[in-house]
Amino acid sequence: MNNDLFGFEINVWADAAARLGLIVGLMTVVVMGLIYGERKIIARFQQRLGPTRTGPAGLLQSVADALKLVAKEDVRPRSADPWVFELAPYFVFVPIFLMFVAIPFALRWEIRVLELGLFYVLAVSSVNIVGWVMAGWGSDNRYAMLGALRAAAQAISYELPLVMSLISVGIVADSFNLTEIVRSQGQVPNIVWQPLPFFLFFVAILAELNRTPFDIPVGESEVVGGPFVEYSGIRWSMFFLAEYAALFILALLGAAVFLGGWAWPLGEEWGLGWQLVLTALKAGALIFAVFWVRVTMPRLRIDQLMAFSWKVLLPISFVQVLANGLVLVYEPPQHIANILLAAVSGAGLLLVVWIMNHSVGKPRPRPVLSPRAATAPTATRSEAAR
Amino acid sequence: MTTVPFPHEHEFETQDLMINMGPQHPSTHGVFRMVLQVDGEVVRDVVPYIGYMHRGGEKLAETMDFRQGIGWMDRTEYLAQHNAELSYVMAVEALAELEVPERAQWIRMILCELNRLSSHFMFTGAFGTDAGIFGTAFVYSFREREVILDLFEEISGDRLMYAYFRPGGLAWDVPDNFARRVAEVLKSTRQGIKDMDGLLTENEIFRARTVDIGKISAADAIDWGCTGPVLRASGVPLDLRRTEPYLYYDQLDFDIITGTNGDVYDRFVVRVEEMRQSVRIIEQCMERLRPGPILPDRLPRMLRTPPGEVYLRTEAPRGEYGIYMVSRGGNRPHRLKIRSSCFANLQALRDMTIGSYVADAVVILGSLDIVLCEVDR
Amino acid sequence: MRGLLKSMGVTLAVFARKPVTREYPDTHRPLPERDRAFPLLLWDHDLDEPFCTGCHACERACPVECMTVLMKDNPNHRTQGGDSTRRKIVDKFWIDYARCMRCNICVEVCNFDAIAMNNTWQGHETSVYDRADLIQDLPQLLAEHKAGAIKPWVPQ
Amino acid sequence: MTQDDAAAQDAEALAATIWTQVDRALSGVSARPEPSVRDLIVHIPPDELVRGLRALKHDAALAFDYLRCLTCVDNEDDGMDVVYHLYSIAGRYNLTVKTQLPPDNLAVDSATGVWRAADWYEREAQEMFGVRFRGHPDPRNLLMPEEITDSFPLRKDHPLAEIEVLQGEGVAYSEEPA
Repeated sequence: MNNDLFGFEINVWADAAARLGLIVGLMTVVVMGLIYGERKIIARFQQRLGPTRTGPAGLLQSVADALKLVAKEDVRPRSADPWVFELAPYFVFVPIFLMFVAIPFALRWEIRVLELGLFYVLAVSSVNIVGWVMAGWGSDNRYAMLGALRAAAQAISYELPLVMSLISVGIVADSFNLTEIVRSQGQVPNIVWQPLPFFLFFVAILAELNRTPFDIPVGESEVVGGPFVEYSGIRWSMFFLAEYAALFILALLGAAVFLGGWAWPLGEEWGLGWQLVLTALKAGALIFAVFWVRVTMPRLRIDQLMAFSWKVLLPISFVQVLANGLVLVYEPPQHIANILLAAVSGAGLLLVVWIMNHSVGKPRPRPVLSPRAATAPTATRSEAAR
Repeated sequence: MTTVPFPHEHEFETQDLMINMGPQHPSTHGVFRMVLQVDGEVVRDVVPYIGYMHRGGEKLAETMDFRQGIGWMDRTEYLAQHNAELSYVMAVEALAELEVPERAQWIRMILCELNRLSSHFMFTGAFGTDAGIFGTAFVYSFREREVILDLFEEISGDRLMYAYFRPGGLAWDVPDNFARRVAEVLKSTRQGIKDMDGLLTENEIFRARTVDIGKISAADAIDWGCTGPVLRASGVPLDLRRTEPYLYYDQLDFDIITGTNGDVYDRFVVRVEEMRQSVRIIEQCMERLRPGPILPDRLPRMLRTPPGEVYLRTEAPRGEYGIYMVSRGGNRPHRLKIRSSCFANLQALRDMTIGSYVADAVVILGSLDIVLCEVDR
Repeated sequence: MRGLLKSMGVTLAVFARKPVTREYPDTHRPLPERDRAFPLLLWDHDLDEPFCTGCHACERACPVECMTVLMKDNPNHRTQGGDSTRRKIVDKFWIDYARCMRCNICVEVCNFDAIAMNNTWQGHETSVYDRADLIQDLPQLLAEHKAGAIKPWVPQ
Repeated sequence: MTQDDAAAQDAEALAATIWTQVDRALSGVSARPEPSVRDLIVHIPPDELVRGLRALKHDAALAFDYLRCLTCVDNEDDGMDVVYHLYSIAGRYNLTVKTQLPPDNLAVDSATGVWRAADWYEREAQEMFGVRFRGHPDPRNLLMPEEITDSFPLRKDHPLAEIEVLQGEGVAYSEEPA
């Protein structure tokens, strides 16, 4: 129990409350920043300017949005199931914040160091799907229902590759404690030895976060926002808050597990400020990648999404876990083990790419340009008539 | 027609879900409504409903003289206004036997092809959104469309409802810097086509979503009366610019694009390649453009036509845009029928959609590139 | 995978380009001189009276019947002791901007070049709270050109 | 000008050849040609219409497999014309088929069995002109609300909606000088 955040010992409960308060406050600010950042970055990807009119360079846009959402009427359809409808946002919102308990920002900068931190994060993160299904069911709207069922199918499918990818990293790091995992990659981050799990992790968080190409549950052009279609005002903003908080947390998790967290490449001795900067940079890079994928990719179809998870990602991730176990159970010297891990993982990544290429097929040759003779003009018409 | 194997059929009782898509739905391109009967995610039946935009445009055009009617044609086809106006004024010219000066014809061709570019950009953008890209394709295509619309505004004075063609020629001449401006627009357009092509055409996810979806065979497409890129994607090389050349299309060198598979992907690629051909056509037109009059020497103040009838069709971006004009003499048509290209394409929607997924229904509808104002008139 | 990477490359290349956004209410793009907003009446600065004689040509040619014109004898005509050559002059003129479809036909049919399309931003930014406010009467229609605020473009 | 004359001659020759072909294909159907500005018009009486259309579509030499457009023309006291614009994709020629319906019997057999494309066109003509297409598989209204079945907006006797023309206070049309 490291209840000495503020430099002196206080009551454990008071300490926990202080930490939680800090986190919730920070989270709200971070989410607002993320929304602003996403709008600006996506705007640049689309050669636009993004928000410019609220505050200097549009900085206050998120604040304005938040105020508007809070002030908006909280509408509930008459035919909705009142309890399920009203409670659903909390079921989405609370688990995301619970994930935060085990996420480390810097050395000794987390709410609680849990021995099974990774396990805890995964366990809690899968609860929020209940909220999604509740929202879809409670809204009494067919789009919402369709979206909620899609969300449930998708979340369950992609939970498994996510778990498997993190377990394989846990095996390599010899711990499920996030601080330990970061410490174990002081020299070389895990992404080098385990590129396949990183790929799996990235794909799975895209699906967990419902971002393109996996935004099927909320697909604007199909189910018009899916489970949120009937929500407005503060409840809708809770869904949104949860979504961006999850983005932030999963990016931090990815930074810690795969990119070396605060340790690599500076090492643990550097000050708290540097550690925070490193974490922020790595998480920021992941978030940028998510945004980048979002502006580029079309949406997959539900059957393609499921097939990709169950037929490609999941078997491969099992193989990765088994391979890691096999390599490490014989306890070869460190460098040989590392090279073996990297080789297996790299081969797996290439296999996934190969499967992706071959499942879609080669680009079809460009359409034929009909030669002039085949599309003969008027003069030959009378001939043809004869 | 795609058929999706459905292994657990009849294993247990399921109930089909009726989903009412539209008239206010982000991907119905206006106020189209279709009622989908879905079994899980698979579409079992689809019933399209149109008519939310019906304004009686044909009846109104019968009350307007030949100059006033031009403004109405813009409003039936708000993405290819020049092409719509062209059909109308050419029908009047055919009835009144007007000679159109050469310069006016070349300018008409340039504007129609530019309009085809702007319309196809609109398609690629909207189609990207239907396929699920977060606005990127849309913004890229609007960026290019904006450049073209700016040029149209400099020429005709309006960004959308040009009312620029007149029976016998054009309302007024193009500005002096026309050649330079067209060159600028084409430069930007080429980059835009390249962006759009690079963003979508080869993208694996895009291909997974579009290849072999919404297939329609050549025979079916002909039977349903499909036109334009939808028909050509099925492999029928029917393009009125080549089969029944009007204006000076017979003097130019360009290719007719036909697909091989008749699926959504082919309809997309056919349009992208058509944009390249349009650029070619405009370049050739600019070489042949000479100074001269833009209206015939003797044009009556109030145009009257002898009795007669004509069905005049031109190749608009979405296919054959026909004007069936019956005149009983006088300064207005006795009957004006607008043969809308989207109307014909939309008929085939049901055939294409049944058996596909809900998400595919959206993509198939997007690939038809409907303009509801034109469907309902 | 190659296609995905190509797409990502395209978006990244665009990321480096300059944004094309026009910050509309803050900066107004210069309008071409042919821009057509809504029709306006022109003011004869030499004789200090409108060009319009109230001849109803535009009213009859208007496809949407958005105009109403009344004419009167010109009090400023030579026979009345004035210096104008116009025997008749516009008395009242209304244009319903809510109905006008900006087709430019009124400008084309005018024999006196007395009507032109507004080609300034003021002509486009005409939102009001009541549709009745969009019915413009003669002083309103003449005000812009009388004050010298527009340079009309009339096709030949 | 010579080029135009040549084109006109060519068009006439084309119309003549098409008519020979059509006349052969329509043996047993009383058809009558009429020249027009663009395409040859063939008149077929309503009771033989679908037989004639089917013959035109399935004739090996003509093969009018593409229905461009189907519409009605209201001739007021002379009844209605139903007009079919046909196109042959293989042969690249056009034909307009017309049938005149007497005002007291505005009904004709449906062409949906010949071209599926006729489906929506016939529905539209039916609601807009009140021409009944016998044997149409789905004769609901297409563009108008389904409950309106007694009003035919595109007929000549259907009034235009009144639009209020006058603006400004105290203005009446009687003040308009003649």
